[in-house]
Amino acid sequence: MAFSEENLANHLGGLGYSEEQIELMDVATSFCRDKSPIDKVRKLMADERGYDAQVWQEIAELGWLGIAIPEAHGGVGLSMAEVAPIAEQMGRRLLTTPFATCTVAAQALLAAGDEVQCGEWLPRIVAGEIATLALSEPHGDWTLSHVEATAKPNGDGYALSGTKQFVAYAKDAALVIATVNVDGAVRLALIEQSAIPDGALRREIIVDETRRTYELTLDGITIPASALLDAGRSATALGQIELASALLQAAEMCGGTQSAIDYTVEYLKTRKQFGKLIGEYQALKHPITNAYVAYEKARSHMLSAAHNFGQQGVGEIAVRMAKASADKAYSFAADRAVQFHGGFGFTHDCDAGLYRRSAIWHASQFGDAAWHRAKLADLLF
Amino acid sequence: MAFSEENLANHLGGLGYSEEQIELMDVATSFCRDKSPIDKVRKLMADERGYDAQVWQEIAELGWLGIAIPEAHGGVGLSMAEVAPIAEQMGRRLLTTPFATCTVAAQALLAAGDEVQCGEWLPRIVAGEIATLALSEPHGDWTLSHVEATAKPNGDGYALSGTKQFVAYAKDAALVIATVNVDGAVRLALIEQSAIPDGALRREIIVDETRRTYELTLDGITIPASALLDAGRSATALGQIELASALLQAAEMCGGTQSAIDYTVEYLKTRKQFGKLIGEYQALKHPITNAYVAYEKARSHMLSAAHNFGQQGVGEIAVRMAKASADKAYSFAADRAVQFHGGFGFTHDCDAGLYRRSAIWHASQFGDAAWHRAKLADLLF
Amino acid sequence: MATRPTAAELADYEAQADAWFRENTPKDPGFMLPLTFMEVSTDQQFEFLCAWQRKVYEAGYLGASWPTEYGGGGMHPDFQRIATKVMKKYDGPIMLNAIGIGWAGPLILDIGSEEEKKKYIKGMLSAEDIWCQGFSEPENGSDLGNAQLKAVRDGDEYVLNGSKIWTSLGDRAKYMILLARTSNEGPNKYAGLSFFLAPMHAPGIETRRIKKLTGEYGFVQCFFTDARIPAECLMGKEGDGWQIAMKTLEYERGAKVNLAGGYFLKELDAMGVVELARQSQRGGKALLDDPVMKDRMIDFMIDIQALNLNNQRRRMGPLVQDRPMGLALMNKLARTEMIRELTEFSLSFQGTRGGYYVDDPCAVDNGYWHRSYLNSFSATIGGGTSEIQRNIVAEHVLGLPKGR
Amino acid sequence: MATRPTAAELADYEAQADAWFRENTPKDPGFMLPLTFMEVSTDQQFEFLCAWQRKVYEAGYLGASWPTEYGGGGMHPDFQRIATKVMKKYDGPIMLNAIGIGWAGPLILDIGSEEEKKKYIKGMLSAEDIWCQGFSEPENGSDLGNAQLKAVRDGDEYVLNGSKIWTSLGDRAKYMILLARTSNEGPNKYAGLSFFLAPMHAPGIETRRIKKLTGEYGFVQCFFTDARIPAECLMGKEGDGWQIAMKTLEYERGAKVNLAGGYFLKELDAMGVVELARQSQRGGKALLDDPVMKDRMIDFMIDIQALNLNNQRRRMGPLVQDRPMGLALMNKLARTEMIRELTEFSLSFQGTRGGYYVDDPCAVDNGYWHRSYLNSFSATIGGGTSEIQRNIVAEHVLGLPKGR
Repeated sequence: MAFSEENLANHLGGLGYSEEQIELMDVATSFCRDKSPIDKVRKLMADERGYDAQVWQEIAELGWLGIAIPEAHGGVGLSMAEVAPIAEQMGRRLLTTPFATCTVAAQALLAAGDEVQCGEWLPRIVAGEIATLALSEPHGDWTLSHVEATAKPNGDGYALSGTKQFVAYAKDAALVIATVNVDGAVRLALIEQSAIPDGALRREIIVDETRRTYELTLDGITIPASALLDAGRSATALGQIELASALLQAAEMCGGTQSAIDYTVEYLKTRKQFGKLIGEYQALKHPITNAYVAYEKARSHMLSAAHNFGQQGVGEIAVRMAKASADKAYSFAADRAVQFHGGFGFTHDCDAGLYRRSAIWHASQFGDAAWHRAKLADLLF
Repeated sequence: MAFSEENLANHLGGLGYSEEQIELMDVATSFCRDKSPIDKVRKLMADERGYDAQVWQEIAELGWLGIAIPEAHGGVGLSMAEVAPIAEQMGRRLLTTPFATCTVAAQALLAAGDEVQCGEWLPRIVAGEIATLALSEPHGDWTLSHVEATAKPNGDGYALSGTKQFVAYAKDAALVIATVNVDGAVRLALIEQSAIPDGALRREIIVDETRRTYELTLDGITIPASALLDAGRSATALGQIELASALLQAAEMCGGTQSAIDYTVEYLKTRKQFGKLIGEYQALKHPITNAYVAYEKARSHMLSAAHNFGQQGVGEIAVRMAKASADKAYSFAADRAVQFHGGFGFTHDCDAGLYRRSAIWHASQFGDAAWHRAKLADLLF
Repeated sequence: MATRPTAAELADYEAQADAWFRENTPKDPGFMLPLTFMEVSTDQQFEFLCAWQRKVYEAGYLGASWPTEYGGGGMHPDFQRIATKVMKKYDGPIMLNAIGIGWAGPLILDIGSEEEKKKYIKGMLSAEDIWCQGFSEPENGSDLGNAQLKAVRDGDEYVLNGSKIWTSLGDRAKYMILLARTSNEGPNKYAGLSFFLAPMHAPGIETRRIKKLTGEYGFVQCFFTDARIPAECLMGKEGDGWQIAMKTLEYERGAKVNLAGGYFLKELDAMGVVELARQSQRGGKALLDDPVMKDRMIDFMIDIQALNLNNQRRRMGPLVQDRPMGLALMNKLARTEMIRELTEFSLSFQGTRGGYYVDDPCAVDNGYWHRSYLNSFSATIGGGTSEIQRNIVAEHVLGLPKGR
Repeated sequence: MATRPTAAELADYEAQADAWFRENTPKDPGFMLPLTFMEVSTDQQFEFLCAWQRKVYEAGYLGASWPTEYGGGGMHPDFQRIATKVMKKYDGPIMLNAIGIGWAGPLILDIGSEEEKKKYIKGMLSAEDIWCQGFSEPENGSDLGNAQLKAVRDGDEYVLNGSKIWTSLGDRAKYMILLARTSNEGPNKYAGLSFFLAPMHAPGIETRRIKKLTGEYGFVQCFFTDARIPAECLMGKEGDGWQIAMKTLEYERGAKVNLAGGYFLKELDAMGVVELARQSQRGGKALLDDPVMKDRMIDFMIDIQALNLNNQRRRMGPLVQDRPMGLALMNKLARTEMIRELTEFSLSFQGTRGGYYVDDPCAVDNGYWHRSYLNSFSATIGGGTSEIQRNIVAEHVLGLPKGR
């Protein structure tokens, strides 16, 4: 690939937006602000389920769960580009629900499911039934094709074995889509909630207290042969899962970064020390400005990733750049948010900590900045 | 190697000093300050030779050229540890002379020269005759064993061929020690000034205007067989050259960093903008403080590298850490020195530029920070 | 104003401009051409660029949208934008008279008198009258409002005493836009400032060239010693100086679009660093086989692309709702700092050859990268230092309090 | 003071201490022991650490150099240094009563009255009397001189009203060293401050635990509502408070060596990160096969080694001639910022497992690194934020002007 500065922008994907995207952005902005004030966020942190079922129902009713699902399957027939601004506003208000995992699960079905599988599950997802993904394993590797869990033929179906980690909202999920190794090939397997034995799910203690994830022990679970997605499209589906997840993460992270900055700026404008507003001190004023600059860069990348999502070549580059720059921006902004709140920043009551933990969480899932830079190096050099 | 934080200090070499080192440091501090005020430095920048022959004579008379040369060869019989503080003060005052290259050339002779070669040249170096090194080649590689210049048997001697770059003070040198490839093996060759044809030396335009280097065309030069140093000790000698050079560079760089900071601090204490001393602005005050912290770290490493120089294993690690941290500290301090002098910083009259160019020079010779970190990774992991 | 052209009209115009620039853009003249109007060092460069600007103007591709009665083309600004785009496409030399057509011209067209428009506009377009700018002073680099150069009214003249600095083309200019102090009274330091369109050939004005960090020339310092200029050089009224100067700075920041066209600086091709890296070796291997270098390079590419995307996004209202001015106000800071870091990084590819400097025959790209790094400070310092840019973003975008 | 011991005496003592700590240092108690005295969260931890401190004291390895008449061992300080070294060698639990034996004790021995010495010293060594510190207030985190907690003399008592915050062990302490305002008069805000050795069990004093960023406990906020303490709790005179408080902070910074011994915090083993990296995998390969990670790791090792060398150098006069206090004053800044960056970096090794937090059975090292990173802010904020530390170095080492 040959570059000039201008064709970087042209060839790596420019920016654009759809009317629908902007409308959804506007609606999501007020919805998330209204439904997820910070005291509500904190109340839900202590709640076992971790999200408000009522709000979840409203999200379904708004049609948001079907945005990137074709109309034929009951969806809205738009694309991931229109989902991103919603995720951004959710990240901004720390409104965590199964929204992202349901959206990505639907993409996985679209990528590798047959008509029957899609026909059964996509309308249910649109309606608000929860579908989630079981990808991570104890090895901790971000490479989604590194799968040690297995599915072995067993009568008419398959017997599963192995451990999956960080399965989001698994307790409430009607459907878990797990990666399993079938005779050396990675396949996606549909596991219905009814197939999961008691005790197979353990709630995990994770760094981001606004989320719920579970460890899922696959041993003892069997599935029918019809529950495996198309083997020939596994790789495509894994790619789609990785990029859709990273896009939604980048969006959530941009929202979180914005809030971490706004929250800190507000403090700097009101807190006094040594007789001055602390925002007058360049030691605080300039780093938070740098954080803001990083945020706007990350947001441009995220919007570009949304706009170019699914474009051959260009799309993957845009998403990885978005996740890498969102990680950098969020980590820095939230780290400084803690520091600049001084003693209060070191308490659990200070929201800066929520953003910091959220940033750590996002970095830990689907690759951090360094990981995506390494992938970009492979794509670009 | 197994580490704990404490044994890092113990096993990687601690700190210590000799009485002689401190005495030399004190003498060098006042000598360099007195002999190299900044207007003198600038005058010499425009001078063809680039250094003051009178000062060079005094340096020889002080015995500094023989510090790390055994008494048997007319030297003082101390070590590189005692040379480092002198180089530091020279770097601090931008007093550039053939001091470093002569010192390293002597080390090369000691490492691979026989009694005759040492016996002839070392006393002459101690007395102030200039010996220099011809190592770099157009490929630009920092690996000293990457040598494309050749020496081919020719009658009783060898005919040389190839191009050497950055040969310091070659025009004034009685002796040039060049790396050449003899039948696939790298050897060190002694070239006397009389053997260098007219036109074989071209003064180079280099980023640091306080120095003089020359490109040396070897074609047409022949040397007697007795002018080759011991083949069996070539590798040792190259190692010694690299580490001695890097140590002296680290020392010069520490001195330069100190001056870049002092010079900037002085400006921040006296320059007013918007009715305030600019040193009151944390936007300038804090970064220059960070530069100072980096300087002190680099200086500790440099002193440790001097103290541990020549120690098996430990010595090389200490030197590479010293060069890596000196590069980081000097580059940052000098870059900020330019910036913080504002418009004046952008002029050739501002000394900040001298330090910045000096830092670029040092990074370009014998490896920059990243290069030495890569070498350290090989040594430590 | 001229009516908005149709797409077809614009396409025709573009074809015509394309043909002209393809034909007329000069080839390598055999000496180094300045990359910015601040770097004009020799007579040769100066004359070459004057001739080029005049040629572009006479062909109608400069000042195309300025009023015909003052020497412009009277066309809709969209035509000028296209002409400039084509000029860039063919990588033509820069327009030399930046302060004239970029600052003084828009200002005079905006608020100047009829006489001023008649007197100045045409000459600046044709590069007959070169302009320079006299805002900064040696003691007040960042603090323009504190300007101390004195202008005292004496009959039909003002008598000037003081000094201005960082004046590009100051030794070659016919006119200067000048910020001077006509009073020390008034509620604050700004109230005593006035703005002049001053002739540079008045007796008592001397200039001294300033050698830059790079070793080259480009700026001068101007000394005013009882220099007398006609009283009608005053623009507006005494005391209006600060407002007019601030207005002028807005043109620099590109906030106003009433520009004559052309471009005054060639931006560093940031992606050129990738090419440099691609051609570089380290330890006998391609530099881009070194994962550490590759990682940093990718980081820069992400950054470069972010700034490109920012530039697209700032014109897309719905994508900048929260802080509409944010991207515009941070642009200078983000871009100039990135260039500084990137060019510094470029030196590290060169191994020992990083020791060479501009004009050594062995220097990589003739020292382009060294010069670019050292020149990068002109942008992180000039036009408001990065430190001041951070204050601007903090205060005007984030609403943080001004320091006292 | 006791006479300087001979090398042989010290060697004997070391052997004896070594035997004692080898025998008596407790094994893993089956629950998490706090790494610092600021992290005591449960009764179980508290009681365990009280018992351990008492045991060490009774064996003679704490307060060994303090005067016998108040409960110390009366030995030369070199003996105590050896005992502490051995204690560290066996990685024994921390000494809990840090504010007592580290701050209040040295202060009372320095400037306290005979009664105060008799009353307080022994109990703090034996951990019978736990001490806490009341300097910071909610509205004056960094600005101690602005303390507003009021102490009004009323007969034989002072009446206290106000609040203190970041008080480690505040809910368990018997005494507090307290900075309070006895006057609003005086030439400056410092003049109205006084220093008290205040009983914490006085009615009107209440405490509330503060949940930390990590999710754990360790600090309290103390509320004083018409709390009455005897007038003899005043140390020195009214108005001496600021000087006494500053003296106390010197003990914290280790400037005075008249310490009881022991250690109050376990420093993060920075090299442990290397071990973590060594055991980590990425993309199926050892993490340390990734040159980018290796490069950053080496950078940290250089930094860690630099701080170790700094600590050696600061005691070598000839090697710190130019700025003798530089290394001492920058140490906190450099060390705490390095730890923050290093622990943050440590999270990136863990792949998906970086999502786990403390106490999840699958968390790497039981979440030690996550906790360490989040806890690192206690050091970059507490005891003067890094921003304030930079001011201190800038002003006291480089001589830069104080901001206004």
